[in-house]
Amino acid sequence: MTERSSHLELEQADKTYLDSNELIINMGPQHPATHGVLRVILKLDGEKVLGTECVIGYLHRGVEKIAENRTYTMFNPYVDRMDYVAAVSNGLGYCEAVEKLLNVEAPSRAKYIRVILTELNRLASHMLWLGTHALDIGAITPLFYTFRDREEILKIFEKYCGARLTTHAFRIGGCQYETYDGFEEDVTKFLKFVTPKIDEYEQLLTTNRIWVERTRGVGVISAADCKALGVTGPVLRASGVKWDLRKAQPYAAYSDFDFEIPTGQSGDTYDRYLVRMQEMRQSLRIIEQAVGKIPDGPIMAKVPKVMKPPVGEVYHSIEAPKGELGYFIVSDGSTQPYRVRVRPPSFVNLQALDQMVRGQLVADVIAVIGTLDIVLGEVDR
Amino acid sequence: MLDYITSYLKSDTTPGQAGNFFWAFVYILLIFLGLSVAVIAMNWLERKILAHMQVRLGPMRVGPHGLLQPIADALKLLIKEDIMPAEADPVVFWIAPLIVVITAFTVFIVVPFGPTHAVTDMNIGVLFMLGVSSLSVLGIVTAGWASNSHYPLIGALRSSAQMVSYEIAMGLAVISAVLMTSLNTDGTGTLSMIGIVQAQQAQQTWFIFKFFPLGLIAFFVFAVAMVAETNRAPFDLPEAESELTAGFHTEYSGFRWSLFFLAEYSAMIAVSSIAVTLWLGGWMRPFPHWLTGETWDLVFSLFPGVTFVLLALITFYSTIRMPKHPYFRVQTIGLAGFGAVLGLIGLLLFVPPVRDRIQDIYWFAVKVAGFMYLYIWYRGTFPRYRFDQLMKVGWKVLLPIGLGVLIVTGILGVVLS
Amino acid sequence: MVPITTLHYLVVAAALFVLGVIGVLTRRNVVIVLMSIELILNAVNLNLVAFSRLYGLHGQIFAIFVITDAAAEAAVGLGILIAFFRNKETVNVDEVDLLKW
Amino acid sequence: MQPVATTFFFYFLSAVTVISGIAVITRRNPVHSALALIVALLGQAGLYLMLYAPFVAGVQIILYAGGIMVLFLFVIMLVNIERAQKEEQFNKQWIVGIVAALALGVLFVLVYMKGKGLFPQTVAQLPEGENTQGIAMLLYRDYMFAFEIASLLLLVAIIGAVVMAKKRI
Repeated sequence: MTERSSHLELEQADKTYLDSNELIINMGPQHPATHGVLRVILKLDGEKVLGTECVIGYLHRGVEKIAENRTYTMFNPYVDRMDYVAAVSNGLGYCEAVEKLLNVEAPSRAKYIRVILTELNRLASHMLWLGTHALDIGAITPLFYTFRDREEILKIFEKYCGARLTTHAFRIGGCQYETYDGFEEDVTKFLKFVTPKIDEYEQLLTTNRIWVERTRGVGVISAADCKALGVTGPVLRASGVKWDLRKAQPYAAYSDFDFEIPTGQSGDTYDRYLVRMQEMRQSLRIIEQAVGKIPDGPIMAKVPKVMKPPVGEVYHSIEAPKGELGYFIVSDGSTQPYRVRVRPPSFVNLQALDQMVRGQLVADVIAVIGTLDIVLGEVDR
Repeated sequence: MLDYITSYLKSDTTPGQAGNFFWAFVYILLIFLGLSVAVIAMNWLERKILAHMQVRLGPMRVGPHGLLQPIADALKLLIKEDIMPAEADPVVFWIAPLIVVITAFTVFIVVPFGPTHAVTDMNIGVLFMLGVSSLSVLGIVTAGWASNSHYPLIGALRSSAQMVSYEIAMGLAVISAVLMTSLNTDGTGTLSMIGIVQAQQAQQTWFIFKFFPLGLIAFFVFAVAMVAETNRAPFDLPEAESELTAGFHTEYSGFRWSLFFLAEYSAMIAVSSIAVTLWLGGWMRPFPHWLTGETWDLVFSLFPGVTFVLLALITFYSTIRMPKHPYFRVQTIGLAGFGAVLGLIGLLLFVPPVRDRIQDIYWFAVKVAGFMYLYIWYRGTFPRYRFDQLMKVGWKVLLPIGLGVLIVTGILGVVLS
Repeated sequence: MVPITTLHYLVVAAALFVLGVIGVLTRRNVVIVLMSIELILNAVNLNLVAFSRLYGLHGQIFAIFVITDAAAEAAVGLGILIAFFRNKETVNVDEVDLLKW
Repeated sequence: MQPVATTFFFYFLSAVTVISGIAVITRRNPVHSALALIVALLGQAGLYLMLYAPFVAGVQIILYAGGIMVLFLFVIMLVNIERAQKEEQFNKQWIVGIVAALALGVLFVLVYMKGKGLFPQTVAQLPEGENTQGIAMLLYRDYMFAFEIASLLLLVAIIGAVVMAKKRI
């Protein structure tokens, strides 16, 4: 990893720009392209990046500590505040982890609803990523297109559970709410609506010369490096590793559906873009199948009112839009967890930043931060 | 005195050449006012067009359809506190925006809006335009330096490097157009802006179609270089918001910042005017040699009036569509009044003497407006180039193409004459 | 008023030349010395162009060549300045007292 | 385009040029010097215009003010100036220098006074409208060889500047 470029070095940042080879620049925490309050200390030689150091923690809220003072049920809404653009996925991971601890299984109708909502959420998250990533690279229009379409997803969420962003959609043991009347029609209509829109995004960007030049060969990371750094999600898949927890360790109802894992070869920003675009199409496929064969039945399993899981520990991970989202929960038999540890994909993926931008240019740092798709709420927790 | 004033109207040269100061000053004032109005209108149009490209409405609150928004913005900028960084160099910080604005406006004294509608015509017209517009680099560099801060300095160095390198490609494209002027019957070329348009008139073609596709390629080189030259998307690196916050004018605010804004837009209009003059036949109406005769002359001379009447009709249509709520009454009346003004201007433009005088200016403005739309369209479509790619495009793509076109044009010129 | 003759221009040129010479002889900062040299070259140019008014266009051609030379001189001079500054951390002419470093 | 109000503009432009020239050699901050030099160059371009030399004026603006001075500003910004500003600005022989330069100036004036009669009193007929064409004819016919040499000189200058300024090639 990078040698510490300490604050001291920042102080004595060169008085002459020509003579010293290194220029240290502070990007963030208030910078339009760092997606929140990430602070990156860049060591530059002209425009070339010699090294980076991420300073995180500006959004730290102690989510893991809060868990130790809440009951299992009470902690459920908190997880939505980690990755707030993919709140549903966070809730799914937590609920399933606790269910595993309690040895309960959600009924299959609940599982289907979970899949539909989670995949919709994946779409919303990828849309947000695409818009902001394109904006960082200078294309302003995709942002408005994706926000227009993401709005439709949020409307479905709102109709389902009343909230748009931090949905708290699932409960331990299933779902709180039955689907509203016309849920299936809404989702089917949305699928019809959004398919041409994704083509539209691709039309704007995929073959755009400037876009290709800005992204191809930028922020390359090899499969081996990805594995060494623990990078998961689309970033890993773009490097050519066919690893998706939905296939590898199927959870919820994912084993019932037929979908593919898109992978890239070169592991550059352009491949990551393509992989995510493909993933959006695959999500549409999953939703289409799920809506088609959503079973009838209860939506809530038998769960005790006061949850006292047996003493033990559990690690459960799901494929969140950004990568592997894991929950490690230790129970001491009381109503409150003894310890909750979250493995957030953004945090782990952010590690790869330094490796990806070394030797590249400043403008590429922006592109790479965008392509890593980090959410600072999740990085800092 | 009256003779002095009317003598110019009867002459067939520009006031500068006729030595008529009164009209020279009138033209300078008109250009200054016209440019300011154009910049304000451009501001509104850019926001509206870009908004509609991006499925949103753009400004809607201040005035009907946000028509008064640019004025409100200008007012806000004027009364904002004038902040100067403590460590800045006060004199240079003060001068920099002035340099940029003065160069952007000075360029217009040789722009020919018509065979007689220019402040003056210089023997070195094109050279003068390129030279003066290249001076704005100085303003940008000094602005970045005077702010005494890292980001503006990097932004300034970037943009000056960019402008200096694209000036070369631009110059080469311009030279090939100037070479084309020498293919007249008398065999002498010219650098004068009016002379260039007259050469196109004499050769009965716009230079964009000359030696097809040579003229087109030269025009393409110029069109790309001019976008880079004005620091607009996709070459807007100096102002790359996501990288350098706002580039060289990061530390500027209020009135000084609005000067940069004004300069950027008038520079856009200036380079578009060069492009129109050099390649798109300047003030010539479309098909001046195909569709000849009195009837066609009449038809084309009706265009300005028709345009304004159409605009007035669109305005009236939006007036009808305004919400019927007392809250919107003032806005509706205002919009109707605006439409009426446009309509009256349109009717005025049908009056024969006005019609004939306004012709050239109208066609010139329409062509420039086309370029302005292109600028907005680029901004809505393209991502931003990276700095090294930008330099690559300038030096490795545009420069060789420009040189090639220049050489081939020269050879063809010699062979054909 | 006296009509403006060539002599007037020559006097202005002489003034600029003298200013340039003063700059070269007295300033320590290399950049300003280089700028003073530009001033001298410009004074010469003004002379050439003023005489071209009397003798025909040849003077203007010379002026153009002088400008070309000035560009070359500025490029090389500033290149030397940068190399010098990188090694000695100073821009003062009177500290350029080594032939090799 | 006839020069108008010749007397006024001559004195105005000369004053601008000379005052900026003085500013060039007296400013402490090189950026101020450079800006003053730009003003001097532009004033001189105006003088060229009055001398019926529009092409040289254009070249002066585009090359000197727009090109060379940008290079100067670039370099000034690259080399550290803060320390240089606090140091002594004039070298030890400044009195000698000024005296020598002023002596040169006096010499000039004396020569002009003596030699005034040698200049032709009539002005050569230079049609302003064909200035550029005339220069082109001369440059590419009579001075062709010199022109090529100049291009070679520029090439050498480019290479030299790159070699010297680049840290590692």
